Amino acid sequence: MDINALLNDPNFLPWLIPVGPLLAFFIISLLTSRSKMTPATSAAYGGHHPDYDGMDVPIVTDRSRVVSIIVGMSGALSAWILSLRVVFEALAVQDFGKNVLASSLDWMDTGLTAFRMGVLVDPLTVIMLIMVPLAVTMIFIYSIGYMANDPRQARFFALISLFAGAMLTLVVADNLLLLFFGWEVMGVCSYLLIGFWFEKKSAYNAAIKAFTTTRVADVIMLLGIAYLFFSTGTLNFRDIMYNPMPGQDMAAHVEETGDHSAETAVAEGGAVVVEGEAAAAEGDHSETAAAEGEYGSEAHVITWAAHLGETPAIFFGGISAAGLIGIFLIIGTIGKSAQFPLHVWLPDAMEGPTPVSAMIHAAAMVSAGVYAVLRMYPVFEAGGHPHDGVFTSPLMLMAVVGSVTALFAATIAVAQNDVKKVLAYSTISQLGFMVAALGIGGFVAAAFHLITHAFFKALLFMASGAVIHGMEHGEHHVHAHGHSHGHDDGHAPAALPQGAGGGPLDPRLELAMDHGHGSADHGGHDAHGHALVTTHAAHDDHAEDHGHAFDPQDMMNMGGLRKTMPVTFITFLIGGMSLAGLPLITAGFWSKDEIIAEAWLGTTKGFGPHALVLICLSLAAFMTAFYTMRQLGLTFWGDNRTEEAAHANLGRGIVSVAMTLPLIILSFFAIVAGFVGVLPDFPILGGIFTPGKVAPFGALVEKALVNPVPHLSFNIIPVLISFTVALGGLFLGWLMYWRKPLTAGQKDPMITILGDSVHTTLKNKYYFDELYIMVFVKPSQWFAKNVSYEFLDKGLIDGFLHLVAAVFTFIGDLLKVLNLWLIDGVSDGIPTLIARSGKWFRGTQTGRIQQYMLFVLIAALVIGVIFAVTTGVLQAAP
Amino acid sequence: MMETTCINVIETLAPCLVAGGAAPGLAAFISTLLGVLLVSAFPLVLVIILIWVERKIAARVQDRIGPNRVGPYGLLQNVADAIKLIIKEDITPAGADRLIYNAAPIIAMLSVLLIWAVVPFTPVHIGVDLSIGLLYFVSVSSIGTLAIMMAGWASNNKYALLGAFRVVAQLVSYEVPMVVALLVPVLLVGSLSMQDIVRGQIGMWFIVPCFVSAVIFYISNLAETGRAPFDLIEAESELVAGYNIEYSGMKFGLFMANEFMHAFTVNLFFALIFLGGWSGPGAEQVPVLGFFYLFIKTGFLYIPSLILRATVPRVRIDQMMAFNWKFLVPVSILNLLMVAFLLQVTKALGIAPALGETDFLANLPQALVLLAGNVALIVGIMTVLRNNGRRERAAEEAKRLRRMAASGRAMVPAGGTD
Amino acid sequence: MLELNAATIAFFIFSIFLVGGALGVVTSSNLIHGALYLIISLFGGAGFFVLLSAPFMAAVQVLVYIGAIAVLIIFAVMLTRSMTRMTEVYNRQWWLSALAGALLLLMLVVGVILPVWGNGGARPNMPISDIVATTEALGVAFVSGDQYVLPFEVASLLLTGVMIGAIVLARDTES
Amino acid sequence: MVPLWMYLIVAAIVFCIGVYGVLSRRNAVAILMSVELMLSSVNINLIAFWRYTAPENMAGQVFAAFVFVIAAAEAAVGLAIIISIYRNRRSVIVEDVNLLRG
Repeated sequence: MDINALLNDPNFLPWLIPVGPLLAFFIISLLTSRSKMTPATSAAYGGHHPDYDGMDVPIVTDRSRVVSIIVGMSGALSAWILSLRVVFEALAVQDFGKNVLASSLDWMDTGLTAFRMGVLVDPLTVIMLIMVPLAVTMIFIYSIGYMANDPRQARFFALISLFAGAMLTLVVADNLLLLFFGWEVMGVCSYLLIGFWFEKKSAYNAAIKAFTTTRVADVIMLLGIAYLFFSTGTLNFRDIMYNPMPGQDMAAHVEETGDHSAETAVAEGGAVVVEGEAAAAEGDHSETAAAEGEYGSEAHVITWAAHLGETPAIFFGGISAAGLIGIFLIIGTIGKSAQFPLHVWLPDAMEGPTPVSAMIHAAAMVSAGVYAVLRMYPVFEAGGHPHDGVFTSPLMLMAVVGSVTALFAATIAVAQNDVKKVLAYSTISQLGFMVAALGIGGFVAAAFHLITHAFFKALLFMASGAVIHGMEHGEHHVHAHGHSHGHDDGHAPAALPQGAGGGPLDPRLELAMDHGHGSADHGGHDAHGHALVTTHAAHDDHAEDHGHAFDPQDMMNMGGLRKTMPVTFITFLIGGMSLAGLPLITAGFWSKDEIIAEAWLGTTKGFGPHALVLICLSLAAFMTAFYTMRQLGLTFWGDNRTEEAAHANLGRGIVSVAMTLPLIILSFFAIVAGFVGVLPDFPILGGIFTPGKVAPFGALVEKALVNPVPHLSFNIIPVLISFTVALGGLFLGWLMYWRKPLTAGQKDPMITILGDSVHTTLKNKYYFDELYIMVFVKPSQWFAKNVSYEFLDKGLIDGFLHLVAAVFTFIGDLLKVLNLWLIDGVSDGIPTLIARSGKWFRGTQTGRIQQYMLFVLIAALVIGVIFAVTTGVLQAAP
Repeated sequence: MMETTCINVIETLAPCLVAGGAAPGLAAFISTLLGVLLVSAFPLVLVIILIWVERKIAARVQDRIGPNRVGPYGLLQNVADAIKLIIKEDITPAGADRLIYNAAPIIAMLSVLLIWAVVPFTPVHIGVDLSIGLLYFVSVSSIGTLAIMMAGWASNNKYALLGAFRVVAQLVSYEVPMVVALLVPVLLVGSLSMQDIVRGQIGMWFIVPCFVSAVIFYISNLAETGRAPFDLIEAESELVAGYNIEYSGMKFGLFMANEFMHAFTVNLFFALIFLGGWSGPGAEQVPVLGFFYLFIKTGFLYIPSLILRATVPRVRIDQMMAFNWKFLVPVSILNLLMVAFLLQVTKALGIAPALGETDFLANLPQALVLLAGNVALIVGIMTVLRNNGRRERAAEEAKRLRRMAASGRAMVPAGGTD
Repeated sequence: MLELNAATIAFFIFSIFLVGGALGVVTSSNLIHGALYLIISLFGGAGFFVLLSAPFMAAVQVLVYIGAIAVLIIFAVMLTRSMTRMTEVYNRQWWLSALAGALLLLMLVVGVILPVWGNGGARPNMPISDIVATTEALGVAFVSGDQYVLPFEVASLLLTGVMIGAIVLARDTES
Repeated sequence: MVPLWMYLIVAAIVFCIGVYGVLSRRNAVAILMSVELMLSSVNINLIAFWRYTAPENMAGQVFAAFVFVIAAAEAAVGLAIIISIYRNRRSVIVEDVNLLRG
């Protein structure tokens, strides 16, 4: 066909979006990544990681550095430009949402139906296409600076390109399986990237941990996909959730749906609502009936999802098929976007380079989890209407898991000292926000928070990366002209002893004293202690990894960075405020506010889950604001607590530019991204930003659903709640960390407030890693050794073979004996035959290929005979 | 197939027999038999003359007179030799694999004789006009390899075995460029039947449009027939006599005759495929003329091959293999691609003649285009080769200089230069 | 039942070639003989192809099987010279193999004679038509986009890979 | 003309002989030859069916051609393997090549 026509066909364009990065991956990894082994001490080695000391590392040749960067960048840019074009094309489609951009081709023939693979651009995809490629491009630019000194830069760009390609594939996929492919490829990439500095034991432990943890979830998710395909015969999103189900009598179906879900309403109402069951039940009943009527009249389509909502599931009779599928899929999401209890991998993912953290936490992986839920949302809510208090089991699950995660992660984040860890836990918490919002039916709100969070979290991670970079810069500075002017250095407090590591040793020692035992302290300032190894082992790693004991990620070592790194400070401030949800001017506020508004609405109607979500999320938001402030204070405010901090800066030239430019761009989005979702009837601002009846964002996103969600209307109480929690948290943080900032060696006021034990518990994340090692790792190792190997392999299989052998030799001997006292003169053919057969059976394990083939042939013969006899054609034959 | 086997070999004979009162079936059978006899006996007779010609020419090249005693111009010399060979004692070495040992020469002879079945002597005289004549030629001649290997193996002799190994190496290798080169005329004709190929050349001999492939075919034929400069199979100086070292008497004679016949046969096919076979003025009307045309053309090809044999020294085995795999095969493939491409071009330009176009002028433009392509290819190859040669010579020179320099430094007292 | 004409006679001759050659292959202790028997058998196959009016296939059979594969096998036999004449031809399970082979044959014959596998309609005694696709048609089938061009390309890829693989495998490592 | 089933029978016989050879010969080269036998008998079947049931479309011949390709590939690689085995352990007896014995 004509290629130009194809390229101009908007339906075809989405195919090309992931192509660029994927191509870049192949080009770089196959062609342009050239490196030569160089001792890590050589000048070419930028000293970016202390972990290479004393070993030869392959250092990318400058040419391949440049080429790889160009290739990777062009891949990302092509993806960005293409997706912008696609977005415009999509928005140009009239009545978008009912008609979408889609094209697909036959993928594999599953016998009855040909499975089609294709791309789909519907409202959900559009918002992702606005966010993902932009963030990705920023991250790429940033990586140019951040990885500038890394010996394996080319490889890094290859991997991260693959990552981006996978994410874009996942975004434009039009069926669950293709989405799952992207999902899995991202899993692999995260494994490779988290373990990018595999010289660090902790790094590859973290990689393995991330991989295995997500894998557990993915397997279950695959179950869900399989069940979905088994019950619908298709995995196409539109076919399942938008297009009417083939061969259904609509009217009758609506009826049937109506009373069915009314009954469920009674049941659920009775279960959920606390006071006055009967009344509540009636209320629900009438409401639901009404709601049902309205929904039914609005959309006369019965989708597969809706149908699945009523068919009972296999095995689990209690819940509907949609429920079962939903639960499976949600478990996948729980793993991917690090929800409780599968959150453990994400903090350790900090072992990877910071751009990777940004990629994983903002643009790609964790968003993918939420995105998947958004995608399949109709399946989750099938047979229920959260806005009327009719909850399906998946929704309940999401609400509980999300709110628990949000709160629990926030509490941990409060006590972290590692600048990236704080962000990691805040990510978990924010994702909890989204999941919880989805659980209570806040489809639009969740999508909204997904986008805004992506922007400001990417910003925050990159800024923290800049901070770390700066700290390392300072560290080198100190090491370079080490103790010569160590004393007369103005910034360095005089109290610092000039030990081997210079000043920085000091506060760490004190910390160690504070917390009694070493491992906790250990956990505090880098992730090594939390790799999937016992803490003690980690201790040794730590010793061998870091020849010198300075941790550029420990906020305790920072302070006063605003002086030397102003741009980073400003942007970090903006991102932090957005995360904390500083009212009115930041994006984070609007999205959080919408979620809380959703929760409030439900709570007023007296729905339990809404109430739970409201409480948990408010608390979580409060802590978010608090620890954001704490982080800002510890990092930027006050005086330099170490010599390194005094010299921390990004240097000059391309590196600093490449690292600050994305910060500036993203900080812009971190502010304005929120204004697309302002409620129309919000005082003043609503009039400014939302002329129409619905906020533009919601208006766009809700079209992705076939059954429209009810629009929120302005309500003062949730807004007040958001104001209070945000401002309160910020104020508390200011009180503790800004009013009188920490000086060198002073210990964290948190400890005194919370008390040692609580603080240590939080710092060690409620000992989850240790728990999992105890519960999962050790047993599985034991199982592998004792059961699989000792019992199954050695015991059963070998035993069986020996048994067979014994039996047949026995038979052989028996017959021989028989034969001996039988009439002599009988030829010894029979006993030899038996003996031979005995040998033959014993020899089933001889590696003689011909025997195996013989067995195969005999089996084939038997099968053929059976076939011939059973089909009875033999009789039919003349 | 079976019904097509008896096309007009001597279709003039059958009617006479029928007129003479024979049953038509019988007549057909007899005429077929006669035809087969004739077609297979003709080369056997021809061999005797061929050998004479060869010896004469070799002698002339080496400034001798050659056979001149027996008969006029020593024409009967070979008859005498043949008689000698027949009455010689026929030795079978101890430990030889008798069956194979005796079968080998026959199969060798067979592999050449069978080829003649598809030779179109004239527009009407052909053993079998197979629809896959060319493929038949290739495949049947590949059996010769087998025979030589059998001989080499069966005679239980190291030299013979070495010769056999070389046969596999050489013949199997050189079949590749030959076949690829033969694909080009097939492209032009669009048929594998020999008769069609010849007819396709009435307007324009294929040597013009397919010059390169003609050259490749010629060279690989030299190798296929195992004649100088590629006669490594029986390199007298290295392997005494190669695969047929143990053979004596008429078995050896068969091998020898087979070699000459093969040489002549492949030249015959060159004439058929590239020089228009029987085509020539009046060949259509008077078929017998075609016969003479064909053999004149073959002679013009055969004589040079003899002179080559008498003049060119033998190449080394590694040289031969390298020449094949590193030069002939790539070139032949390039050539094939080029011709295929140019054919499409001519089609696009509309100057491609219809299949079976017999008019010279109609064939001319396409032929010229292809010729130009061939010339371009040759020039390109030549330049590449020249540059390679230059580079290698330069490298050699540099190495020599370095060696001299090294030796020179060695003479300088220690510490002198460092 | 079937009239005795040239084709029939040729059929029987070729069948004798085929079966006899095959028997020779599996029974002869001298591998060179075995290879020659193989060639005979393959010739029989080529003859069958001729009878079935697939001359191209016949030629390819001669060219590929006899000209290349058989030669290759003989070559291998020569290279592994110490193995060509083994006193013990068969392994210990030969009798069982013979049994299985015989059973298989029985089954196949039954399957051919009686319509055990599939209907009997597909076993005509005469070709359903005498229009036979030519070699040209075969070539077209190979290269025309809507027929077998893809398998064709794959096959060529396979051959390339095999060539490289064979070279790598058989190359003398120490040299 | 000869009926189809006779071709099939002959092919079956050759095939079974090949099977027997594959299963019972000790020498790897002999096994390879037997495999070639089986392949060629398959070819006979293909061509025979093509001729008798669908002579107009080329499926039969095409598949036979592919079988040729496979046969060539199998012979090349197989012999290469055999020769390298022979080079390593001076034997091409398959029973001697039993590193996988359990």
